[in-house]
Amino acid sequence: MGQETVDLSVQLGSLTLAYPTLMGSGCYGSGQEFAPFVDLSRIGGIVLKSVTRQPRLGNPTPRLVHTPSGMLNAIGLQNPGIDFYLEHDVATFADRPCTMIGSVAGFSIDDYAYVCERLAARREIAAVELNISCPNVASEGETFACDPRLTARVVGAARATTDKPLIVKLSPNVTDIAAIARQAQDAGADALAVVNTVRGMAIDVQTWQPRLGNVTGGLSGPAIRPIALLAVYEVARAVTIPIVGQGGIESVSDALEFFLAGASAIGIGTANFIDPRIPERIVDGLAAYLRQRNLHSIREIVGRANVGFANAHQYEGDED
Amino acid sequence: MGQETVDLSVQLGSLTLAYPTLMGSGCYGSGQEFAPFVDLSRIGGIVLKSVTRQPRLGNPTPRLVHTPSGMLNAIGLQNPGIDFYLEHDVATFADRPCTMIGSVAGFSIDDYAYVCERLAARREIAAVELNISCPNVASEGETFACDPRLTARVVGAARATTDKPLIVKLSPNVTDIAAIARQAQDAGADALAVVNTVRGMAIDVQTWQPRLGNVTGGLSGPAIRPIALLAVYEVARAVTIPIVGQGGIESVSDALEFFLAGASAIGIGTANFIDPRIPERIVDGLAAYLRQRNLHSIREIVGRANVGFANAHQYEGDED
Amino acid sequence: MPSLQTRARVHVTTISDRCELAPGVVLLGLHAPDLGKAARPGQFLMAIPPSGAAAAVALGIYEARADRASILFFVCGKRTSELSTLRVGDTLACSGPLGNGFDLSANPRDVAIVAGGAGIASALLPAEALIAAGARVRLYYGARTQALLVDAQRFADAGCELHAATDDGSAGRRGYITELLEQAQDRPDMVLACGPTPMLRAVADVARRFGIRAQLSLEETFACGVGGCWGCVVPLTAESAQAPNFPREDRGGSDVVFARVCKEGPVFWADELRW
Amino acid sequence: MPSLQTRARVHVTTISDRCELAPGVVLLGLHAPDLGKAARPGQFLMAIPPSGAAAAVALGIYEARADRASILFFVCGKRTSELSTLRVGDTLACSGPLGNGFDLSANPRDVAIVAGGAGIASALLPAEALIAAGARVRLYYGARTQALLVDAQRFADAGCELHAATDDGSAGRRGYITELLEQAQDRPDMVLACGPTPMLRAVADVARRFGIRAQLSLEETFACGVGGCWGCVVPLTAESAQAPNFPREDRGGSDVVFARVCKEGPVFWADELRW
Ligand SMILES: Cc1cc2nc3c(=O)[nH]c(=O)nc-3n(C[C@H](O)[C@H](O)[C@H](O)COP(=O)(O)OP(=O)(O)OC[C@H]3O[C@@H](n4cnc5c(N)ncnc54)[C@H](O)[C@@H]3O)c2cc1C
Ligand SMILES: Cc1cc2nc3c(=O)[nH]c(=O)nc-3n(C[C@H](O)[C@H](O)[C@H](O)COP(=O)(O)OP(=O)(O)OC[C@H]3O[C@@H](n4cnc5c(N)ncnc54)[C@H](O)[C@@H]3O)c2cc1C
Ligand SMILES: Cc1cc2nc3c(=O)[nH]c(=O)nc-3n(C[C@H](O)[C@H](O)[C@H](O)COP(=O)(O)O)c2cc1C
Ligand SMILES: Cc1cc2nc3c(=O)[nH]c(=O)nc-3n(C[C@H](O)[C@H](O)[C@H](O)COP(=O)(O)O)c2cc1C
Ligand code: FES
Ligand code: FES
Repeated sequence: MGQETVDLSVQLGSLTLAYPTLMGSGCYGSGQEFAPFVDLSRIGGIVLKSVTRQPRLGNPTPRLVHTPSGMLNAIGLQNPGIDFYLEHDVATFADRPCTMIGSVAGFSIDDYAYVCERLAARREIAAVELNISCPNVASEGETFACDPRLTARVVGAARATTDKPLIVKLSPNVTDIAAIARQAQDAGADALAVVNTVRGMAIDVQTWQPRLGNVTGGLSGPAIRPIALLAVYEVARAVTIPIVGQGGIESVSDALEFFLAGASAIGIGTANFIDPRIPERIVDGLAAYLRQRNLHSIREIVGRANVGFANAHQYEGDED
Repeated sequence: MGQETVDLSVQLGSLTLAYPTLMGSGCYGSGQEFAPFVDLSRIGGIVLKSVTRQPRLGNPTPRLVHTPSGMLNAIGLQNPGIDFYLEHDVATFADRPCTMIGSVAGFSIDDYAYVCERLAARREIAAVELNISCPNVASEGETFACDPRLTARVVGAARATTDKPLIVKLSPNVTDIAAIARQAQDAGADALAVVNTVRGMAIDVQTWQPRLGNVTGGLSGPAIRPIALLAVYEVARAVTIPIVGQGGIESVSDALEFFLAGASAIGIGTANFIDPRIPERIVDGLAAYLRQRNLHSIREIVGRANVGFANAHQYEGDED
Repeated sequence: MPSLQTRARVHVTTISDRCELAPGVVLLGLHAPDLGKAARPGQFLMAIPPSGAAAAVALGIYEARADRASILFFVCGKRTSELSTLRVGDTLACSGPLGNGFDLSANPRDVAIVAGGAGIASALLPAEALIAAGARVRLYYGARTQALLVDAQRFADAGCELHAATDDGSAGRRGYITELLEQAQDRPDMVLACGPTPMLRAVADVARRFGIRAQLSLEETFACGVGGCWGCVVPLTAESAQAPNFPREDRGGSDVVFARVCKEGPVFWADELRW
Repeated sequence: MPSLQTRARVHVTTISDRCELAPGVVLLGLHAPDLGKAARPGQFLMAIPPSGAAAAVALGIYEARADRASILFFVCGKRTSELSTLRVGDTLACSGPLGNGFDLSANPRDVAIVAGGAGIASALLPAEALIAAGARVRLYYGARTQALLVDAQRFADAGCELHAATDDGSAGRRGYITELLEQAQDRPDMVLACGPTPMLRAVADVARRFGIRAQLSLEETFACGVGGCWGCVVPLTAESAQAPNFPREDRGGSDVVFARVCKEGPVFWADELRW
């Protein structure tokens, strides 16, 4: 394998990432938790745990269930609230050797705009992700990403508060994700994160109780990869802004599928719970893959899946 | 374990099943294919492969991809069309020792009504399932189950053609499955099948081509179980008609989760590809479970998941 | 090809012997009272991974004796990895024998069997049957490298003439095995082939040019393996005797029918495929 | 309890020895140059199943010597099944040591360690440390049946007084181990406990009635195991020294804070839990 350097950097609006790998919000703390196990300077960035206007203790326990090739979580946005967060946490992000992206959640349009504005004022934060798709909060949370009009309004309100790159995180729990993606783009999103977790549930057949304190939760991990990949593919055909593809990525091959489907960068969440060395392995593997094919930049493969191939044998009968 | 008999029979409208296990449409042929491996008299019934008005060669190949804890399929409703089917196939169903349920797919409301009427005229067919949720056909197929009004219209039209029990099969690829379930009930469905496959995709990173000839496919198997279980739970709270829960059931414990969530019967599809002995094992396991708990009928556990349990520590802050 | 599936059932077998023929190539002997007796050349079984965590996997029946059958597989994914951890005495459930095997009813006298990679697993039974019937059998055996030409001696012992090719030239000719077949001085009167699709296409091509018929054992991704899901299809001329029961009218400009590799196949006549 | 996580890293270990202590109970010795040195009583590691197919699994560090550590686990699901297939010479990667262990700084002189089932895996290191510091250590060891009272002799050899209970009465007292603790004539001055949650609750109860403090090593479902996901929490009094950095005002009528079992724990003071 040649030692020629390949370019793994990508752009999300005005944000440049040295590597196209973002650690998914809520999965990676603020990075420090994983620092003993991984060289943080070799990941693209960390999307921080979502923060809300008020402190939240989060959901009752249990909050996690392992499922076939995946897991359900219902953390419920446990966080200290924006005031405490700005005072105690954000300053510590300054010395991380990778890009730090804030994540904002809320229960009203005003919430999102308020927290977004306060967070975006801090230089430690390179960009803001709007989590309008958390399935684990009592009512409102996910509703935004499930409704094109609400999506447009909340993104517009957040956009007005900041010039920082704005990533909008979409939900897979919708009939037509492309329509929602278009609204987010039109309302001013610089990039889209596709997707958050898929809603699910598990029941303990001994006690007859739900296995999550919150009853329902969000499914992540390899189980949802085909679902997430299709969402990325459909969104990529509907918008022109870059996409951070995520959902079940745990190997370089998985990552490549997402780039080919149209993602400019990828998110890695649950895979860190399998093995914290995965993000570095993916970066190494992407470089090797590009070198083997004499490609110079990861950007050359984005959206290149060849879906035009026809098959002569398709046969539909005489439909009306 | 006591030898006391337990009652595993269930009702779907006027249809009585001796066992609460239906083999999922498209997964079990007409039963004969599996007869060497399983005692068909010990399964509740077989939902036959969906049939359409005109013959269909189905989708280009490849049609199958294995994914983590699941698989994608895009068969594309290969079938000989209703004329040929009634002439050649249906008579052979008469000697099967279990209930035979027809499945009808289509591309227009008229299609569904026409095929449903022709099929329902045959005594070999005990009930009809309307597959309004196949994700693997070019355009229309799934649209019905993704739109409450179309659902109401197609179910209403099918209902008018027959007095046979009518099961309507719903799609998980929607924002609000409960709303669609209510429409199906109001339009005259006797039972609901929840759910069909989840839309997904896979890409070959060597060739850059989709791994399915149809580009996209339907995800089934244990990977989707938490998604399917939540769909059953939500539908069960929205309707009063019985539900056939399905999606990733491969063990007695999985089956019990679906009964507890509100299913009156279960569908088994992909698990037959893991091990054809699974349907009989589930029936044995259900009987043993009921006996252990001194329960007399499987009907006693339907919908009994206890979701009322509160947790004193939930804490939401001062939201507006 | 005649339906041979009547004796299929789930066999709960015990691993009687295990041999790693090459790195990543495993031969498992199965103690199974009547699996071996029922199996015909070219049939396969669906091996059920004991963890129950994945779909059953299609594997050719390599050897078949009274109470011992065997499978031979290349570890290439999750399920074959799991099967490779099985040890003597462990249990392995298999459904089978399945599918329609090679059609040897024409009583060919001089047969070339072309096998590539894991295809070798479906080559021994037809070779033995043909030799027992007095035919000349040449095995054209291709692999990436010498070490992966597994169990070649076994075929020689059975009475096959051996011709080998490897991608790296470490044994036999360097190049594709079909190039060797093409150069055969005396042409066989029938070709049987099992291996990766590109090899099968090349075999079909050579056979067509030779003017002889070829039977190909296809590999496709399976789900059910028993004809229940229509996932493993391949397009066939509607006139083929193997075409499934399906309306034959030439509608929509199509004269093909999709046949199930697991049920109508896995062996098809090359000249009836429309791939 | 003091943070001990600075020496954590991914250790790529080699299985140095393997022993099936009882059916479904496996002890794996890990050759790992500095894992053992870094480990403190009550810490755990996240073992990465080699197939990469599932989340890492939290396991207590059973033994810790210069270059050998060990894990002891009960096969109860997919991941422990996979770990049980590892053989001497195989590789096992583990992140650790993780979490905050038992707080032995008060220098207790007479300690009861209560262990149930797989909890025994976290009992040996504190027992050894306490005995080395001159304390009297009694092990109250509970299991379903005699065969599952694994490695009890090891604790006796280390100098523990043994008290056992089994559900079926096949060894020691029939019943719960906490009933034995409750009947102790001379009360210990501290209790450490590791095992299933119902047992821990019972221990907390006995300790409260005895008027002594108990440290409980909790079991929760983990995802990250390092404090990154807030999935493994347990409610703690907001006043606890182990409460995470979180606003303390008593809003919404709540005076608890959710602490992470993997990060702030897994060992907590029983009287600071609000479960
Ligand atoms: C009738 C029949 C008989 C057969 N007989 C034999 C036999 O005797 N011996 C034998 O060794 N095999 C045989 N095969 C092939 C065998 O069934 C397949 O190789 C099977 O898929 C192995 O399962 P697996 O889970 O181990 O690998 P899989 O995970 O299914 O992978 C199989 C192949 O697909 C590739 N692959 C997997 N995932 C991906 C991905 N995400 N992207 C790109 N490529 C991927 C792998 O590299 C590998 O080459 C037979 C097949 C058929 C249809
Ligand atoms: C800090 C810490 C230290 C630990 N140390 C040890 C140790 O040293 N030794 C040890 O043996 N264990 C230990 N454990 C427990 C161990 O991590 C868990 O048992 C782990 O879940 C095992 O993983 P698994 O995949 O094998 O089983 P899982 O599949 O996770 O199953 C674990 C348990 O859950 C039950 N379960 C699984 N699925 C279901 C379902 N669908 N419905 C109902 N019940 C289900 C199983 O029966 C089993 O009892 C520790 C846990 C923690 C938090
Ligand atoms: C434990 C856990 C907590 C999460 N918390 C958040 C969160 O706070 N905000 C958010 O936007 N997404 C959250 N997510 C979603 C992930 O960021 C990611 O989008 C999703 O898990 C799919 O990717 P994966 O399969 O790689 O994990 C969480 C996921 C998990 C598993
Ligand atoms: C190969 C395959 C073919 C299918 N064909 C049909 C079909 O023709 N009609 C239909 O209603 N559902 C069809 N389904 C969906 C199944 O009946 C079932 O609803 C779904 O797979 C979820 O259940 P499972 O996870 O148990 O397979 C098909 C599924 C598979 C895997
Ligand atoms: S694999 Fe199901 S029909 Fe062949
Ligand atoms: S398991 Fe992630 S914080 Fe404890």
